[in-house]
Amino acid sequence: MAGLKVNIGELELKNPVMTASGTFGYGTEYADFIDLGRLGGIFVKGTTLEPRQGNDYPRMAETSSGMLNSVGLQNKGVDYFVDHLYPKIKDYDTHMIVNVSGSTIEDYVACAEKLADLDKMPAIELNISCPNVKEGGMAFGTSCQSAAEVTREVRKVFPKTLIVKLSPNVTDITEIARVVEDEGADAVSLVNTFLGMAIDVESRRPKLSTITGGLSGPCIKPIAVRMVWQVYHAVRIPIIGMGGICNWQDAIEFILAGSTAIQVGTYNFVDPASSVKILEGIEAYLDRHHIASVNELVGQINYL
Amino acid sequence: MAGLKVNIGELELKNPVMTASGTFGYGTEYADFIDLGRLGGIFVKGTTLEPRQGNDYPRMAETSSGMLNSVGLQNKGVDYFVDHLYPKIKDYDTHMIVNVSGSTIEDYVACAEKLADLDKMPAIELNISCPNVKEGGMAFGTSCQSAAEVTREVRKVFPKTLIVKLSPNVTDITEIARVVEDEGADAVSLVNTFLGMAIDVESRRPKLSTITGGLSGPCIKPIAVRMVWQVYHAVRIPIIGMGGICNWQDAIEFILAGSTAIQVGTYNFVDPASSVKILEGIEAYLDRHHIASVNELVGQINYL
Amino acid sequence: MKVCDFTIRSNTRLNDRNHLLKISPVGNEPLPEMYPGQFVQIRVDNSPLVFLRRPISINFVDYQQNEVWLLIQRVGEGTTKISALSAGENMNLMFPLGNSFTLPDNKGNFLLIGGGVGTAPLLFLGKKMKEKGLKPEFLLGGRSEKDILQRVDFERLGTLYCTTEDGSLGEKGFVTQHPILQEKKYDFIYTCGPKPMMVAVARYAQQNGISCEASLENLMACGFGACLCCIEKTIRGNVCACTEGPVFNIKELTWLD
Amino acid sequence: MKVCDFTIRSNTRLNDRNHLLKISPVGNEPLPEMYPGQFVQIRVDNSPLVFLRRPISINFVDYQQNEVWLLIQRVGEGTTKISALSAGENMNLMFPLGNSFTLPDNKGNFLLIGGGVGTAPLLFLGKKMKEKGLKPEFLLGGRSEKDILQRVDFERLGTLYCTTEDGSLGEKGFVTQHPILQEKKYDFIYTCGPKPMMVAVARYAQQNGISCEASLENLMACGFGACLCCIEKTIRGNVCACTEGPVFNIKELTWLD
Ligand SMILES: Cc1cc2nc3c(=O)[nH]c(=O)nc-3n(C[C@H](O)[C@H](O)[C@H](O)COP(=O)(O)OP(=O)(O)OC[C@H]3O[C@@H](n4cnc5c(N)ncnc54)[C@H](O)[C@@H]3O)c2cc1C
Ligand SMILES: Cc1cc2nc3c(=O)[nH]c(=O)nc-3n(C[C@H](O)[C@H](O)[C@H](O)COP(=O)(O)OP(=O)(O)OC[C@H]3O[C@@H](n4cnc5c(N)ncnc54)[C@H](O)[C@@H]3O)c2cc1C
Ligand SMILES: Cc1cc2nc3c(=O)[nH]c(=O)nc-3n(C[C@H](O)[C@H](O)[C@H](O)COP(=O)(O)O)c2cc1C
Ligand SMILES: Cc1cc2nc3c(=O)[nH]c(=O)nc-3n(C[C@H](O)[C@H](O)[C@H](O)COP(=O)(O)O)c2cc1C
Ligand code: FES
Ligand code: FES
Repeated sequence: MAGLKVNIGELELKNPVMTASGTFGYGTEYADFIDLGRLGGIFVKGTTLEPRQGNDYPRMAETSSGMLNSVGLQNKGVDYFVDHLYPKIKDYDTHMIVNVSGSTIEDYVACAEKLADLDKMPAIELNISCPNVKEGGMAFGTSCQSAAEVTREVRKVFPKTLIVKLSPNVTDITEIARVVEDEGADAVSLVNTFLGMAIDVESRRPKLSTITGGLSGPCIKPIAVRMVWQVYHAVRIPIIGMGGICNWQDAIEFILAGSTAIQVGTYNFVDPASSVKILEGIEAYLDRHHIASVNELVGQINYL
Repeated sequence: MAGLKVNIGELELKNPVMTASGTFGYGTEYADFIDLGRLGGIFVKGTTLEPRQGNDYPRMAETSSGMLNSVGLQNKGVDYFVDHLYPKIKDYDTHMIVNVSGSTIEDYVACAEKLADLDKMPAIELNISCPNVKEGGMAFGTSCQSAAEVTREVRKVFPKTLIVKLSPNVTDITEIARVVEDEGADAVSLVNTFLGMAIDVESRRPKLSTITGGLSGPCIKPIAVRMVWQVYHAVRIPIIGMGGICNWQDAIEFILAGSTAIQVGTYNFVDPASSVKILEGIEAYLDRHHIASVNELVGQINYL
Repeated sequence: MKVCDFTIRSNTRLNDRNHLLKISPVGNEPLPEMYPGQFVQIRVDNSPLVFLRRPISINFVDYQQNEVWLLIQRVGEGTTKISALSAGENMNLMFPLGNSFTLPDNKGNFLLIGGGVGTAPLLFLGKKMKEKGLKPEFLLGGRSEKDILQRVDFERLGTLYCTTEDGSLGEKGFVTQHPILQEKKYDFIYTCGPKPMMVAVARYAQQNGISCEASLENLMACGFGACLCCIEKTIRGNVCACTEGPVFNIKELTWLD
Repeated sequence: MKVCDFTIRSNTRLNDRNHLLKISPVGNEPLPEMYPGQFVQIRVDNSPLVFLRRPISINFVDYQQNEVWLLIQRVGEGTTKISALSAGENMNLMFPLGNSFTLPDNKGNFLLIGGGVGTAPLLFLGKKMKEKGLKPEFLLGGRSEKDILQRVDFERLGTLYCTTEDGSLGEKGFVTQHPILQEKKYDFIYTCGPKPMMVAVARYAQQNGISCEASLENLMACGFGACLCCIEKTIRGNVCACTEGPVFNIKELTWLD
């Protein structure tokens, strides 16, 4: 049996298959469908300093091989998380990682500080790329300066594994990845959703209350794979790849492009057991190809 | 019957349905399937100053609801076009518009100059956004400065309708659209393909000889519609919208987002008669909704 | 909640755009307990246009035959594909999802008001009420006679009133115009159907001090509380229609504000 | 070239992964002239994984029955969907596409060498040669007996030699190892099959001064010269395999450089 352990900074994952923030609730939503302990990690819903009601309905629209969402970081705030959710999920036999979102640097920092104190919270994912909040949010992820600044400030208060989640809505994602690395991030995760839009042609209304929203699903996979590959050649820290992963083939594609670990997002909605199926598929692939450890596959495209 | 005429700069189109460069050859390839005279215009294959052999095989990979290509502007050069192709196509009862591509500003200018002399060539589309050429190409479309410069220089030598085709691989497409407008472009067309990548997991090889290539098809539509909508609110010149248009609903969506005309690209490969079907669908839609002219629909999203 | 394959036992075309599917688990293992108002999420295979599952109410559970009934109205690609499945073919279901209608403990006058395909969950609700010794009455509305679905089944469970827009069956007009609403005093109303209809029913109920539950059909991505796409604005803030609904007491909703 | 719907008249499973489809235009209007080596582009409906058409050789045209035969090998989603079509179902075709094999004017010794499903266009070619009074011979290779398809049909047209990798039919080994290639002097070889096989055949033909045409299976997006994705590097530069091919004289190709 091939080795599945991978490391993201100081954090050791039992395997590279994790689930993406905003698509997996707090894990509990999936407990009926899979054994959560089999996952390498679970990225819980984007959490902000203050509670947020999120955007108005409608918040979703189906598109060709994907969907748009404009949830807008609906969550009960970090204090509620710490007091009420963390106790329920901390003992799952996997890593629970909070996706930290915000509108100002102070918010990010305050939120990260509160999470740093939690024993069983080994890492956070800094979401500088959410397209669904009016102020800040994505803007942080689309300029080197603000990406650097927010990473630097959070780094000061968060000593554990710091993963920064990048926005794909940029001209050159390697630039952002590099400054984030320079500011001390332990890893980058990519991609968040692409800013998109859909209009109902009969009513002539936007399909989302917010007009634009985030595009996810298999439709974005080729762009996401390209970005992972570019970032792999630009930084030395590990990459957590995602964007349209539905099956083990997709996961292997992301690993070959340079991802040390991967996240399954939107496809969890279609098949809530897909993460575990992907894990099993990766194992079988490694065995079939006589690859001793998944680490040997990372970035190993055959260019001939 | 609703009015279908639209204007792109000085150029009057009999209707807003055109076909996208690189997907429609020189029109002749489609003569068996449709009456070319029904189209508002045909954008012929990207043409460069010198002949180009394009990239090596393989040049294409199918993806979820789309495809990657890395043709790399294979064409016989502008002189061959002027001497051998133009005479064959100039009398089609539609506008034939050349997509001008290049690696240096001098190339673009020289190519545009030669086309300016052709009687029946009312416009060119300046392709500053092709992701499949090593030098220049896309780089022009991803920075304001180079986009401005190439537009300015070509504007000097090309007095007829100048359409600049924008790259979607940018943080803020409105910025580029604005400088292009400022430099005197008569219209912008968007989007060109997204830079993407695919890897065969069994051979671990990139599916394209060039590793990365351009993503097109319905998968990109939500992002393309969003960009058209953003650009519509940023510039006053007309927009020619494209990206994944397969049917009349898609076309109306682009028009509502702010496109004065549209181009059908990749879907021509699946249904070579799709452009004419789309035209008929638009007509029926306008009649059904009692809209006197398609111009009344441009940008008319119902925000309520 | 679980995900499993079901076999279509029969697919009956009820009218030009409605189908009744009776389905059983592949392997026929016994169905779990399900409650009226709950729904399933159907995976739509073989379509380039459908990516997400489609939510469909549990129309009825026939424990004797080990069958779930689904009433499908063709409105787009997903429901068209589902309607086209033939006996013997399979489909993948996630179920049972959502909360359910409150089954009253005491006797009283109960009216179940449905419009269009929104009548679907009311059949199962009526059945459960009857089993409990209660006397459900039904008020169903549609465009014309052929749009009032499963009349025979409803009539077996209790008194059936109908309205049609063209007057081809029952009273002419909308459900809220039916004279019974003036003639009789109900204690509890359950409703499911197009939003404008439900709002009108809710208004009637509120004005008359009648308890009322409505089953919503918000757009859903996951169906089990993971995506937060299906939210309904309530007096408690935004809540998921797929887990805290689809059934809401109208007092919770902000429709009439 | 045109696009039209065809009805599946029959679908015969030839072995574990090959199917023979016989199809006729819906409405049965008479088939146009088609030439051996030409292909069709099939639209694959009902699949979220397939966006582009799939190129398939014309295996045979039965003008009497007004039927086109297609030999389909299941290798991925597209060919799986096509293989699963039943008699009576329709599929949408773009046809006829591409150039064709050169039909020789004079008598001589002709060998048609096919591997795997690459034998498909050779049946139609053999038929046309025979109609012209020429005597085609066939050399077909496969992994084992069951992979040599349509033997009876080929035998009806001319002498058939076979090789199988496991020796279960004909000579054991690859087509280029068949003794007939040493024993007999051919004037023209036509080949279609996996690229390594065609390269070996081309090398043999070149070394022995035999004219040789090969039919290529390059990846295609459009199939009619519009996309420039299917190019083959030739001594004239990059050319479209879908319009200037799929059949090339090996002298044009750069395979042996
Ligand atoms: C809890 C719940 C229970 C439901 N029960 C049933 C049922 O028993 N029988 C039944 O036929 N339908 C039911 N629906 C509605 C059904 O889910 C939608 O009609 C279906 O998802 C549409 O899919 P489609 O692919 O056919 O149409 P699409 O192509 O996705 O859409 C076609 C049109 O229908 C609209 N639409 C899509 N989904 C919804 C929705 N959820 N609500 C309102 N409009 C929508 C779209 O905006 C579009 O205008 C239920 C919905 C929910 C949320
Ligand atoms: C001119 C021409 C004639 C052909 N004639 C026939 C025929 O008569 N019968 C037949 O069964 N097949 C034929 N093919 C091959 C057939 O087109 C492919 O097998 C098919 O397109 C694969 O589609 P898929 O969706 O099943 O597989 P995919 O899922 O697209 O691919 C599965 C695997 O097959 C490979 N593949 C896909 N297309 C090709 C191709 N064109 N060449 C080589 N490898 C490919 C992929 O890289 C992948 O590894 C022909 C191809 C061409 C270009
Ligand atoms: C409904 C929904 C909600 C999301 N919420 C968040 C979030 O709160 N924080 C975040 O960083 N990403 C969020 N994402 C983005 C996903 O984590 C992921 O980056 C993206 O969907 C791409 O992966 P996928 O294509 O596999 O879904 C959300 C995505 C969806 C579909
Ligand atoms: C095979 C192929 C070749 C293309 N070649 C060109 C080109 O030469 N010049 C250009 O400006 N765009 C080219 N494009 C981009 C299209 O014109 C169009 O912008 C893009 O495909 C998005 O539209 P679609 O999704 O409808 O195809 C090409 C696209 C494809 C698929
Ligand atoms: S549909 Fe996903 S939370 Fe309700
Ligand atoms: S497949 Fe498009 S040019 Fe040959």
